[in-house]
Amino acid sequence: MSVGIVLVSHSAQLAAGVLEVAQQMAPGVRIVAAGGMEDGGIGTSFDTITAAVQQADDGDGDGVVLLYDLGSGYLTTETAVEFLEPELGERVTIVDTPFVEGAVSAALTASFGADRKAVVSAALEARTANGPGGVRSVDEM
Amino acid sequence: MSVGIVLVSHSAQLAAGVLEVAQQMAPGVRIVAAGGMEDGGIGTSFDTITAAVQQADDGDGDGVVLLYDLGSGYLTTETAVEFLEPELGERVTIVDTPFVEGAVSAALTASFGADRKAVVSAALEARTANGPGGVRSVDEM
Amino acid sequence: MTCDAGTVVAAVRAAAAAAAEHKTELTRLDREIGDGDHGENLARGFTAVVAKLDASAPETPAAVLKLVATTLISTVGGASGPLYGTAFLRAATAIGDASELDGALVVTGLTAARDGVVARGKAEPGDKTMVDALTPAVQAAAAAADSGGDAAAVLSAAADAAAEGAEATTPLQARKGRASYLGERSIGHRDPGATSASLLLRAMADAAAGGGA
Amino acid sequence: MTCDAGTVVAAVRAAAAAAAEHKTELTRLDREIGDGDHGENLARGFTAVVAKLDASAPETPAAVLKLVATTLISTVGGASGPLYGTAFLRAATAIGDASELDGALVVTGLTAARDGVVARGKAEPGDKTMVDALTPAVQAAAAAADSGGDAAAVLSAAADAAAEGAEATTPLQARKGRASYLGERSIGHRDPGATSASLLLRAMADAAAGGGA
Ligand SMILES: Nc1ncnc2c1ncn2[C@@H]1O[C@H](COP(=O)(O)OP(=O)(O)O)[C@@H](O)[C@H]1O
Ligand SMILES: Nc1ncnc2c1ncn2[C@@H]1O[C@H](COP(=O)(O)OP(=O)(O)O)[C@@H](O)[C@H]1O
Ligand SMILES: [Mg+2]
Ligand SMILES: [Mg+2]
Ligand SMILES: [Mg+2]
Ligand SMILES: [Mg+2]
Repeated sequence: MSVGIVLVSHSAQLAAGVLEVAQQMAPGVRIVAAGGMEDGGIGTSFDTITAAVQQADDGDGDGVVLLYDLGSGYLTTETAVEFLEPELGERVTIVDTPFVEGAVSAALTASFGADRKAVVSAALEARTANGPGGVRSVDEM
Repeated sequence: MSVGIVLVSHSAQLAAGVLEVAQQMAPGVRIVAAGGMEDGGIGTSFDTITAAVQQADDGDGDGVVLLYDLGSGYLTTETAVEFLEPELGERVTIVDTPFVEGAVSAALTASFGADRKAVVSAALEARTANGPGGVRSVDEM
Repeated sequence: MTCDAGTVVAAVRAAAAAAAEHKTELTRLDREIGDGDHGENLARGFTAVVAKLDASAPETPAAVLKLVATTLISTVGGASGPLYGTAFLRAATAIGDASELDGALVVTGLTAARDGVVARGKAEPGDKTMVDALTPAVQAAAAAADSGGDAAAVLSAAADAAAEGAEATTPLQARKGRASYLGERSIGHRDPGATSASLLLRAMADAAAGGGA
Repeated sequence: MTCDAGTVVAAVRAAAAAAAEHKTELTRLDREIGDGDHGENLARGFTAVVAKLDASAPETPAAVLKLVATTLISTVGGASGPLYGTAFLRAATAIGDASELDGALVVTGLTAARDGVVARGKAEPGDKTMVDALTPAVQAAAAAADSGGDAAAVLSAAADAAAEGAEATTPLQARKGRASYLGERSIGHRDPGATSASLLLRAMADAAAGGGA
């Protein structure tokens, strides 16, 4: 049906919150939160990420885009992706982009039925909170 | 003591999660979450933001840096800042930067006792999740 | 026919009724190009406004508008909260302590309201926002006042123009607000905020014409 | 003195004891230039490893290392989990189905482990990471094997070099991992991961020398 999205975070609350905000704008998309360790502590979980990718994959070959919140989350994410069945692993892309902003863009783009490349591209273009204001350089302070 | 940080989000969970992650790296900093509406729903709350800024301000004149998660949150944030006592309002800066990444950088920088300008500058420089990997352009897919 | 504080209260109550009545429609529009909460946001805000009006009796038109402003800012929860809140607040400031509004003062208030929305949200006409309802509303209001219209007539002209402006947002591409995340996909959908602006103006105009019950 | 699966199990149990013993120290180091969890992370991981070893008896050195790898990857929760996990996994693959490790095979395993950490984390020597302990360890191990050292001697040489390498991270500026967020402020603090790498190697070397009880 559409590209799935996995939100890898060090915090269960953070992942759940981003899911909540992104899902509101893209109700039909499979977004799965993979936040925190299994005991609820702060950290990333290989098993949680693995299960999340399997859940986000629609089985139709559209694949899954993973976003992570902080550099050290990438290591667990990449490891989890490497351990997936190759057939699933090869339709998964991990993106280095701002977490919240990338997630909202990715989810919206996925909701239009875009392919994985377009979803990744949208995630990569999301760069700031993007309000009608807020300083963008210290000279504006 | 140090610059305070307010995390304005449409989701209470999202703000609390970012606080959790940023606080872990910067335990001494006054970080206050202002997420969701007062009834717990998704949205931003003028009153919650106002209270958060007052709480984040240390009273020593170091001021407060506000980050918001999505453009529409800026509008409520700016309005709340305009309604503050001018004496407090003038030592507050709203920054347009990626929410999670900016928050971690801002919190860390504030933990070193940096001034508000340096904290804003650090927040603005935080641009991606910054892992040792993750695609940075669709050509890498 | 006078437009005193009581009339303004009646107009605001009518606006609240309109927000409640059109809640589902506004949310449906926002679901197409936003996050699907605009109807709920406004209904929540105006329910709170009515509760405040039930509990107090502001003595001037400006005091009524100020109460509306602060209540919407505190309760709406979406972009439209600070936007409408700023609109009502600027209108209140602009009309000063007048005890009655004539056509010219309504124009003054509406102009300040629109300018407040622009100052807050930085949208220009054509960006597919409530500004696209409010800007023609201000122009039509000014024309109606110039030809001697009273407060109700000016509001009515504003409401008509706002309805056309809202309608005309359909083919536009959004450049501000959440709908702008959709890029070209925002084309072909009517803007929820422009629509609510026209509905609120229509309700207030009708109430003002009714004499402020 | 042989280094069979039993010896490797003993070495891993010793590493687990070292992780528990140095938990507070490692966390303290990580609090200076990270998020203050490295000791807890490793202790959690190695506690799970010991539980797995209590419940099963892997038959080859590689099988032991593989069990350590998958357990650390699943339980550590921080960057060091996939890094150490990848290290143990690559070492297991590199030593193949050998039933005993001689000095040369230990070098093979250590080299693969270090290469795995580099492949995973993209850190170079001097980036103030565990690579700064592992790279000198590999070099010293190779030298010890060249001069005829057995498994225990090779591991001991590796541990000594790792300790020096960890010590030498203090003046470096971090360029990978969380400490890199600190920029110049990471200078003057010893890297937690380099420190844990040296402590784990020391514990394993001592256990291997003891003959694998
Ligand atoms: N920057 C802006 N300037 C003017 N109007 C805006 C702006 N951003 C959003 N709007 C208006 O607000 C409406 C959406 O309101 P609402 O759904 O209540 O808020 P949110 O987008 O936060 O959920 C849009 O349809 C648009 O008319
Ligand atoms: N990209 C990397 N390459 C090599 N080692 C790294 C890398 N990132 C982190 N490390 C090592 O991991 C250690 C931190 O581990 P730990 O505290 O368990 O993880 P986290 O930083 O996720 O909390 C660092 O001290 C460093 O030695
Ligand atoms: Mg909305
Ligand atoms: Mg909303
Ligand atoms: Mg750590
Ligand atoms: Mg950690």
